[in-house]
Amino acid sequence: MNDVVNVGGKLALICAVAAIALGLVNAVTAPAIDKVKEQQLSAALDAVRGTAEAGEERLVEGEPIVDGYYALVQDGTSAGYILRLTGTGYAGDMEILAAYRQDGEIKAVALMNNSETPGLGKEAEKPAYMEKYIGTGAGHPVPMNKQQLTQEEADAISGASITFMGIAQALKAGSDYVKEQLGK
Amino acid sequence: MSYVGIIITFVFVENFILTKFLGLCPFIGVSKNTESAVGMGFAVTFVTSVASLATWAIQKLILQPLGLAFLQTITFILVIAALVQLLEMVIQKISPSLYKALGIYLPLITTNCAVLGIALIAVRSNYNALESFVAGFSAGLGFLLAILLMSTIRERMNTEWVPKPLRGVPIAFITGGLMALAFMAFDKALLRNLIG
Amino acid sequence: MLFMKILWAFLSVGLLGAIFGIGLYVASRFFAVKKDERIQQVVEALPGLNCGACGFAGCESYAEAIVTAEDVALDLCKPGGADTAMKLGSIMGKEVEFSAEKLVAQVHCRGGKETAEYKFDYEGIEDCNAAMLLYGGAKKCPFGCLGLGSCIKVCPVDAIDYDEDGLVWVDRDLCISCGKCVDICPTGVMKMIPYGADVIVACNSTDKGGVVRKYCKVGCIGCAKCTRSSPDGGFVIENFLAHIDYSKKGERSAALADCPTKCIIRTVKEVKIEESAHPLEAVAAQDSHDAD
Amino acid sequence: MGNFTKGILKENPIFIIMLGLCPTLAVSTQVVNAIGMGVGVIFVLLGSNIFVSLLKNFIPEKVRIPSYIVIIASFVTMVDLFMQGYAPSLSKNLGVFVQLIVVNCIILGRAEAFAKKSNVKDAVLDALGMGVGFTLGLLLISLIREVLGSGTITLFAIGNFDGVIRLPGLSESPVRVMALAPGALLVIGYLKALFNWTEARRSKEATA
Amino acid sequence: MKRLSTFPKGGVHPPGRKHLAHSLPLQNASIPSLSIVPLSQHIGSPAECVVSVGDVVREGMLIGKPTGFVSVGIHSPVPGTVKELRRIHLPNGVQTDAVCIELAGEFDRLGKSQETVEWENMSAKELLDLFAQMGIVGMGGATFPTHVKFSPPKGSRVEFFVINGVECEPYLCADHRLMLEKIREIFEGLRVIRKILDPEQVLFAIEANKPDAIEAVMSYCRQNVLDVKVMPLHVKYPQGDEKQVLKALTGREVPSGGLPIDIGAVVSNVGTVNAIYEAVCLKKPLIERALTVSGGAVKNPANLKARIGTPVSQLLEECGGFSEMPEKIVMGGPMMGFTVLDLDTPVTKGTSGILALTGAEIRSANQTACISCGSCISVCPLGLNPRLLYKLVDHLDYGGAVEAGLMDCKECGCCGFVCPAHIPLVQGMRLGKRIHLKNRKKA
Amino acid sequence: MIELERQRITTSPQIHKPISTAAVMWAVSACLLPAAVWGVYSFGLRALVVMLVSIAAAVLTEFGLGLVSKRFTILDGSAFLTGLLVGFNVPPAIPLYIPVIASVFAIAVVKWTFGGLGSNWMNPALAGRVFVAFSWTGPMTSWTIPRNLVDAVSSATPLSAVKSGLFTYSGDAGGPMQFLSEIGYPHSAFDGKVTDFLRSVFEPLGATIEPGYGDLFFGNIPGCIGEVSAFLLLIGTVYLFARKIITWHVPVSYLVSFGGLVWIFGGSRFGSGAFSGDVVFHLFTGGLILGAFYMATDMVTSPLTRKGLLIFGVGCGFFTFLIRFFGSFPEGVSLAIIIMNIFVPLINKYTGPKRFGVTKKGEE
Ligand SMILES: Cc1cc2nc3c(=O)[nH]c(=O)nc-3n(C[C@H](O)[C@H](O)[C@H](O)COP(=O)(O)O)c2cc1C
Ligand SMILES: Cc1cc2nc3c(=O)[nH]c(=O)nc-3n(C[C@H](O)[C@H](O)[C@H](O)COP(=O)(O)O)c2cc1C
Ligand SMILES: Cc1cc2nc3c(=O)[nH]c(=O)nc-3n(C[C@H](O)[C@H](O)[C@H](O)COP(=O)(O)O)c2cc1C
Ligand SMILES: Cc1cc2nc3c(=O)[nH]c(=O)nc-3n(C[C@H](O)[C@H](O)[C@H](O)CO)c2cc1C
Ligand code: SF4
Ligand code: SF4
Ligand code: SF4
Ligand code: SF4
Ligand code: FES
Repeated sequence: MNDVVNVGGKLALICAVAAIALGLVNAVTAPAIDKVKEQQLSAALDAVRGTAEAGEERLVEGEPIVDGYYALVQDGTSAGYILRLTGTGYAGDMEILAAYRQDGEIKAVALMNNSETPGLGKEAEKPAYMEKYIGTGAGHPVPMNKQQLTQEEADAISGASITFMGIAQALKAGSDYVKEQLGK
Repeated sequence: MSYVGIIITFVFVENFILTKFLGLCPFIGVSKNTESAVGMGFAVTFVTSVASLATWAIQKLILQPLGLAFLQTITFILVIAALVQLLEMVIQKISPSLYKALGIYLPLITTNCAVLGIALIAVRSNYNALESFVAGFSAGLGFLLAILLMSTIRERMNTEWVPKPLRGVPIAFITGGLMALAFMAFDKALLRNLIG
Repeated sequence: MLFMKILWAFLSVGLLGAIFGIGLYVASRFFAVKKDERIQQVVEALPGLNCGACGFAGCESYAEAIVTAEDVALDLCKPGGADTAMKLGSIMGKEVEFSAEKLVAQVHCRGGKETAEYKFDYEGIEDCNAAMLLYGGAKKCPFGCLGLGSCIKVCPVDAIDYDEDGLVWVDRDLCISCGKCVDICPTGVMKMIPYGADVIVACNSTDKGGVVRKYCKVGCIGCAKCTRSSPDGGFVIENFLAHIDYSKKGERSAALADCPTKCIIRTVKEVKIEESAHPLEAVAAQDSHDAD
Repeated sequence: MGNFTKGILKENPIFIIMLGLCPTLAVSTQVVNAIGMGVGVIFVLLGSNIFVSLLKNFIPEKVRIPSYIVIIASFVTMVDLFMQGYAPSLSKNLGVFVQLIVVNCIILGRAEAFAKKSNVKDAVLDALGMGVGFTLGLLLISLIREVLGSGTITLFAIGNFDGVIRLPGLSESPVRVMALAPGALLVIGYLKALFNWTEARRSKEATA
Repeated sequence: MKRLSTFPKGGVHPPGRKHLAHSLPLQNASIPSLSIVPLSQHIGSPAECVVSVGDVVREGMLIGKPTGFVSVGIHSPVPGTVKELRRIHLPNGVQTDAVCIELAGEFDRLGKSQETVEWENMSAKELLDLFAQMGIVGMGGATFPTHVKFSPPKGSRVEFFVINGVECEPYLCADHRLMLEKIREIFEGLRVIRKILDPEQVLFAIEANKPDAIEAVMSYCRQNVLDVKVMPLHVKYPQGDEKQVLKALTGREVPSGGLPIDIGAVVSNVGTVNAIYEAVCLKKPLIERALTVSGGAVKNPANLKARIGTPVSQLLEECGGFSEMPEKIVMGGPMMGFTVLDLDTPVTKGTSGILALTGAEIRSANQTACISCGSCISVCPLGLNPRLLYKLVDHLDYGGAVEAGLMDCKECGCCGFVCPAHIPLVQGMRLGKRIHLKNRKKA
Repeated sequence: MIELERQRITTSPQIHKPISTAAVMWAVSACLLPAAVWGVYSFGLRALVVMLVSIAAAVLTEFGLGLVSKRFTILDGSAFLTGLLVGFNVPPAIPLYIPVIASVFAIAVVKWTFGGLGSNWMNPALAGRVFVAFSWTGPMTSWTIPRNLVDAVSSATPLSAVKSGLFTYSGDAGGPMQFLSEIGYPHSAFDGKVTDFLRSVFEPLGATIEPGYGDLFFGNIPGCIGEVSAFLLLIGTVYLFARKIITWHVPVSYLVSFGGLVWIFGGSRFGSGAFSGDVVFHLFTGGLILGAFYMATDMVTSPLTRKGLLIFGVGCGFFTFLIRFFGSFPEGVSLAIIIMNIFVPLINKYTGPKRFGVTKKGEE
């Protein structure tokens, strides 16, 4: 019996001490971690919201691509939406934030979390990459395949057209969502 | 994701050895001959299956309700270590022949990245209990596949005159590298196209 | 809030720890299986070369035999030598005597492309035993080294290689005395000598001197000059071939110098000395070199 | 001192003992990851070696492994939490491999092979040596992989410098596979062969 | 036409080149002035020399007496004096003492008419003893003492006795000639064998490339109303091997490591049967044999009856020497035979041919590493993996090779013949077997 | 007296089949020649330069490594063949450093690391190709318009045009050839004649023939230098079969299993249900013919026995189908073959020959 207590108790003791220590460390780091998360989100929103203000996030249920949206307000009037989208890239899902005008035209896009290949799909993280989508969605269709791009643009995505098509598909779905669900 | 999807993911697309780099120490260490490689593969499969189920329970029943996510690492590894040790003792007692086949590998598995790795990945992917189990099982299968193929190739290398400095571990790594090159065919996009 | 969290952490992990601790303890009592710890100790004490010189399948099986069987000698590991035998003795609690000097292998032949005669050009597997299948090898001398390197292949520690003359030579410092090369050598030209041996008679031919002269320039012709030049060197002629009894510790450099076919050579490769007028001087220089 | 230096070359955990391979290969895509991982491992090694050697008489034999693992896991969690809070991008790059330091074979290996038999001072030296050896090995591998596979050398961002040194030419069209899974295995395979070769030459020369 | 049977798996079709000699009748080769008679010409323990230098010997006199059961006597092929005892290396690797006999004196048999001996009232045991006395061994190549082979273990039953007239080796025609010219003797020998073994069925196997021999044997059987089944076989090397010929004839497989008797069969070469006739009916020991001298480099190929101990050089000379320089002198057939180093090498009881081959016939090329083409596997009649066996032997894993079937290898040479990498596979097999036997003896 | 100049002393057999490694390798190289000439004709001298550079890189690497290990092996032709096949497997406009790296990788890493000729377990040329294809995806998928399609604007290969085009396509083309016609994929003048001929033969039988098969079969399409002309590649195999250098097992099982899968499942992409895939299109596009007859048949990296070869071929067919139809790369042949290379030792282990006189029972 003594032995049981010796063995079990000692392991329990080590565990418990460890747990307390971790609890304390957690208490120190938890606020920092939360702050990091907030900062990341607001930085991302800043990147696409332009001069407008973003409201609270609303979650969207039952949509495969659109996960949530923020209403944009400029000078007191509604200036469109920022959508949180999930696209499928070469190496799994990609998180996309895109700002739309109320008529569904794309104003700004940013690629967030993704695991695309550096040098290929990851190039889409660069703001310049998204230029081909900007201004499409309402008057012009979102470019969906290479044939709809200029030769220069097509060369730039050579070897990474899956990423390109994945983003395009997500943006188009977002645009449609704005037009059909939010625009009214 | 469907169960088939999980299986394909962990056997091919995210093969623990060839794309995720989890469990390399036993992969290199125990792949010299087919027999022990297969033994190791089955042992790992067994442990990953049980461990991912057990850690799922810990996560859902203790850590999440109590808001103790930061204790994930410590509780998971504790469970795994205890599980493996228990398993070793039980097998040794109940089936000496199985112990003879698996026993020597079991202690190695405690510190096998694959086991903790699948537990953490299953939690991060928000799998339910059965999905966690299937994920653990298929991660083990992926390991088994990789180590079996590796061992047959290494057995073949035993009868070739591989340059001296490259013999043994280096050639195992390079073989693994070439296998990984071929396994790059199995990417996420393939998985998505295949199962929608 | 913070306090509650830490309390929960304390309680849950502590409890897990307690459960596993007790569980493992109980389990270990239930499922305990006895094992002899000494096997592992013996394995660790052995060099782990798995060379098989002990006569067992490998270090591990020797260890198991030592611990489980009563009458297995503790001094069978040749690579380990005296040190290992002592260690095993202390693990097993037995007295071990191990006195023999370390033996190393060496090729007793210097007949090569320039010095020896050949019957034909050998074509086939690079393996001395394979060459033996065809008229006992391509060399006219049936006792010499065939030079196809079976011993090189078999040596577990790469102690054997071709030297600068293209002849097979054992590096005595790398040799672990496992005897595998002696086993595999088809002509018996690879023999064990004491590590400290200063010279060897580098010939294995028991043919009469006249016959030897016909097929090899550096063969032993059994002229017995060595026995006269270095009477305390332990030289013995047997079947027209000189042997050295290494238990005699007398000087042997005179024999080395006098051997008419120069088949007595040093076991440590000589530093190449510039062409000197008298071969004897070269030898003397070498001797003084050895001394310091 | 020998306890420190042995880990760097003679018993380098990566190239000689061949342990802790998973993180070595997984995070060696960028130099900065290697440094981060290395620091994390050194911290955990230090902590676990100290505590194991301190508690060597306290811990019962039957629960030796679980106890060591709990100690190790605690330090790992600390590293993890601090990284998440104060080095978020590094934390993201390293992914699960921070948590997987727990099972990094080096750490339990050192606890078992060294710390449990040694005093605190030796344990610290051993931990530092092994940790530094691990980090150097990791650095070497990641340097090769990043230069070949991305044409860059990624360090820390300071001020205006974004932390990335780009090699002209190579960074435009790198040998991308070297940054991917096969590259990791090939690089460590050839490095190990190089080690074997130099080792063999050294021992040949030593006896000659 | 009915499809001729053959063994199903493996085998090769080397260029036959039998036309060089198959229509040439057997001739007596000239008697050598110096006969070199090795004491070990058979499998088993060598004979013990019973003469010494200077002794005068008569034709057919015993000069080496059998030592043990698996051994046979050696006889002087010529009358003469013993000049010396010499240590010689036979091409097949055997080192043995040989008795050198200088021709002198008078022949007891040569040129004299032979009377036939009554043997019907001899018992099987007496006949077998006679075989050993007369030095009868298998003439199909293995030179295994026939009296041993004909003493099947108790309880086994001889269902088939097979006369092996396959002669599948290229170039060789000696058996072919025997079947044409000595048919009566062969069937007389068969009567002796029937008395010893009492087989249920006698099969006569001949490959289809010897239609005249098939015809001759068939018509002889028909005329004499003999209960012998003549079986023409589809041509494929190595059909003459007893395992393959039995598979082709009966469909049964001699088990690995087993003997023909395990499936109720005994196989003998036609030459052996002829030798049995001569030994039993003419009381003539085995002192000469039929062989073929052929090859692209031989001026006048021939089928000869040569005395044991005749040097190779003399036979080549008798055939007119070389029309061009040969690359190899081969003793035996080209698939299993051995190259000759010394032209003094004598004919032995197992010598079925002497070939002088040109480079164009040999077709050698540089050896490279194995390219895993699998040809060797598909031609090995014994279902072995020669490539694997060779590699294991090359890596000194003799145990592994034996486990993979090394000891089954008949050294038929099919694998070496087809290997595009020109790897000396057969040498590897022989090396492996030799080392394995050495290791086993030691253990 | 008989005199001899020099006797050769060897073990049996004393004669040999007239075949050697070098003869095999050079014969395969020679059989590839027509396709190489076509590549140069179709894509210009640049294609010749690419092939010469890859061959030179491969042979020099072989020579260098041969020096290190004291073996002189370049005359056995295997390095030449590997280099040639690397050149065959890259686009004509490739920057030259890429085929050089592919060849060096093939010879140094895939072949000599394991001990040189015969010791490698993965197809060197294909591994080299895949290595560079994954590293320089862009240049490895940038095609040159062939000579006979001068007026074409797009330079996509038929396979990649179909694959990327289908991504957003919602019509009902009925099959890949119709789809290509719909998006205006160009045809050569020669193809018109072939189509007319085919129509005259098959239309009376009730079949409709799309234009373009002639270009596919004879090689008027963009693609890798050596892979485009299925016709000339097949011509070369006649000799290989006649000399028994390759056997039917791998190509047939490969093509049949792949064709079968295409036939069964290939139509669903076009909404035409099972058993309607366009087998002909898939057989003659991409590197399938080159792969099935010249690369999957590499003896070193394929199984040893007939049974093994059949399994290997079926595996190649399966993976080619999987990657072509579901993977992210338009082409699947090279990856499929090197994936199956991994399985070869396993296949060999379980498809050894049946030993004579050994029964299952006796074996234990
Ligand atoms: C190592 C590797 C990484 C890849 N990464 C990406 C990627 O990040 N994004 C992508 O769209 N495709 C990626 N691909 C997929 C291929 O490049 C794919 O064939 C290509 O996108 C289609 O060809 P195209 O863009 O020339 O039409 C990758 C392929 C490989 C081999
Ligand atoms: C050691 C040994 C023992 C043999 N014992 C017998 C035997 O008992 N009965 C028998 O019929 N043949 C026996 N043989 C003969 C073989 O069956 C076979 O005829 C001989 O090896 C020659 O066959 P080959 O010319 O096909 O190689 C024996 C052969 C050897 C080598
Ligand atoms: C590869 C091979 C080929 C053989 N070819 C023949 C042959 O053509 N004719 C023959 O009589 N024996 C041949 N033999 C020998 C037979 O196996 C068998 O030993 C012989 O027929 C037995 O008769 P014997 O003991 O009278 O020689 C061959 C053996 C081997 C291994
Ligand atoms: C029929 C045949 C096909 C071959 N195919 C290839 C090939 O696809 N790739 C290659 O590198 N070598 C090939 N070779 C050459 C050679 O076998 C190859 O370089 C070896 O794999 C090198 O060990 C081939 C050889 C033959 C005989
Ligand atoms: S010593 Fe013996 S084994 Fe070594 S090369 Fe000489 S003959 Fe061969
Ligand atoms: S030289 Fe001979 S005895 Fe010495 S280690 Fe090598 S094989 Fe063993
Ligand atoms: S020599 Fe041996 S291995 Fe080769 S084919 Fe003949 S029986 Fe088979
Ligand atoms: S025939 Fe020669 S090259 Fe072909 S597999 Fe056999 S050993 Fe290798
Ligand atoms: S570090 Fe050893 S298994 Fe991952």
